[in-house]
Amino acid sequence: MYYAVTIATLITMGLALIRALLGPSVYDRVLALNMFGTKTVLLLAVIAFLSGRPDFLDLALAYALINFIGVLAVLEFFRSRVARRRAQEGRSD
Amino acid sequence: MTEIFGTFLLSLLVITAVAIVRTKNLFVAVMLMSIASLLIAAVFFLLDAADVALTEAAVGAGISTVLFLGALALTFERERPSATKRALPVIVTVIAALVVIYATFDKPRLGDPEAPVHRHVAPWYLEKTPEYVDIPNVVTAVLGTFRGYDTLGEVFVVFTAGIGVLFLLGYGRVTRSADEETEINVGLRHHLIPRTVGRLLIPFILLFGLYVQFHGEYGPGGGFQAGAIIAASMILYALLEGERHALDVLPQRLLLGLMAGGAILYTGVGILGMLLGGNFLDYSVLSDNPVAGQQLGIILIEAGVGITVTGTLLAIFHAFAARER
Amino acid sequence: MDLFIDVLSWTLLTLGGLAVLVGGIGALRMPDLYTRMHAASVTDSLGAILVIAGIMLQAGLSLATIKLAAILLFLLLTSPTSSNALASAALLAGTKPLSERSDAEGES
Amino acid sequence: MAVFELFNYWVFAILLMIGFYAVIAKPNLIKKLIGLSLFQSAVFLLYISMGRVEGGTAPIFSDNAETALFSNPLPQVLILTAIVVGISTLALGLGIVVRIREEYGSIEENEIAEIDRR
Repeated sequence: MYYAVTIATLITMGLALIRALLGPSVYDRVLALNMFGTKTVLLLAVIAFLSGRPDFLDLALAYALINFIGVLAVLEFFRSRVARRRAQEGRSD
Repeated sequence: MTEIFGTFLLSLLVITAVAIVRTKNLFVAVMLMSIASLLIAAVFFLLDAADVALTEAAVGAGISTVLFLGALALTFERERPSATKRALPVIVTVIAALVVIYATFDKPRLGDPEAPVHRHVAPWYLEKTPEYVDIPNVVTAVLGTFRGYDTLGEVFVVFTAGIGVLFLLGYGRVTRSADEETEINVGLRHHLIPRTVGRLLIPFILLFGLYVQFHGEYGPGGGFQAGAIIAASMILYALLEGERHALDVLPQRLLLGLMAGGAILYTGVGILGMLLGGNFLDYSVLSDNPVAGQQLGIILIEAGVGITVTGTLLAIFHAFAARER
Repeated sequence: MDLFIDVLSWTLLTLGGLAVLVGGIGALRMPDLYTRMHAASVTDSLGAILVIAGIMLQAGLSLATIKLAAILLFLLLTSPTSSNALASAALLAGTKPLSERSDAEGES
Repeated sequence: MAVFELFNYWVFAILLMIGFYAVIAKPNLIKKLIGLSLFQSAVFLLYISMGRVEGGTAPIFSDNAETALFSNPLPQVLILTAIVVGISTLALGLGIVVRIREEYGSIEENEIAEIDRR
């Protein structure tokens, strides 16, 4: 049964990757990245049990925490880009 | 069955890599790099390398994305279309790829227990770790004591790279530009939901980093991973509250101290061994019981590694973030 | 009793796998960013809850269960937050939801 | 199962060459660094694949692990340190690119060469 979940997760990772490749906007790609990250957490958790070493759940925990930073960094990148553009327009006025 | 999973993940990895090279938008390339890092970490996990997967998790998903985005903010987001000829590079790469693939046919098959790699020192490490060091994680044992001199070299490489970035991007001007708060460097302070959740998570990430640091002898973990995770938590703080507040918590001067301090701690443990009558980086003499001495030595040098990695990664992050375009 | 827990956890795992898959297909097939986000959140929250609850029943009372609970908690905190942040960033940048667009300019 | 016996090594070769292509063929300096990262990942993959032992498990002793067979710890140690060293050197490379952008106003190799020629 772990196999069924693993296969479903892997297929979903493939679908998310297709979404990341297709785009069309950058936001779609960030969405796909976020989805991909959650799927990796699930995959690692399931595989830790599948291989009989549940003490390796630390890895899934690390991803659950670290992924968030990547997405927030992207958001901050967008925000500061808008702010910088606004500051430049203000200077030229 | 796990082989099939690995094959599928590796195929996705190849597709991602092709897309990374083909896209003209560098921002998209960075997003796809992040996906590639997730994929390769899952593959490492399937290949029984839990420690490596944890390192890739700590570094690839968070810090590498943050650094690339920092560099993109200071340069350009799009590649210029170029008129240069593509034929020659393609021919060279295809020929080289075929040569490398041809060479792989001489390799022992994947997972062969009789392969030459497994017959040299590895069985010795696995056999002697319980006797000499008596900690469950053989990777940490090899990293800390059997190959401790090598690890010392790596720590100094990390330290040197950090110094190099500070030389290139400036250490002095950081404080000046961060002094005044502009609309650009306030971070996500006006985004209520990410800020609240992020502030809630920071202590947990820090705690998890410390757990990885001090649980590295018993499970996957150690100084390198913990340093990256702790640095990631402080980077999250900087993203949420802006540069200036993060520098108030950990000023640049302190980060420089951490960078040097960890490396000095590592070397100091080595020299202490010499003073107590052993060789350089021989921890057995640190305590009356040689095994306890080894364990104490590993804890100390892992702490040194963690401190240097945290300091270096944070100093690099601030060097990029504080530079004005 | 063991059989009951086994059956329950297998059911949860199957449903979780199904939710993950459905969300994945939705994220690929939906017409615009916001509807895709809606589909993706099915995998992120419902799928994660079902799968991790299923594994938790298998693990029984151990350190692993506590770690799984922590993973679930962090996933449920972070993934809606990132979705919210992403949606607000997209909206600020001028991506309009499908329902607010006129039919003439609506893309396929 | 003949496909799986060498598949990892083929992926290593392909990934290595994709990274190499980005380094030699793309004029954009950040793209070159991205290619270098891919190249690096390919090498990591090679080492970890070589360290695998069939039916083994990660080299961490535990009560849960039934098998006495463990994968090779040595490649894992080398790659673990190499990942962190890799990110530091990547940062150094990005720092140089940022400085080039400030001096030349461009990060395209051919444009920089042209400015130098003037």
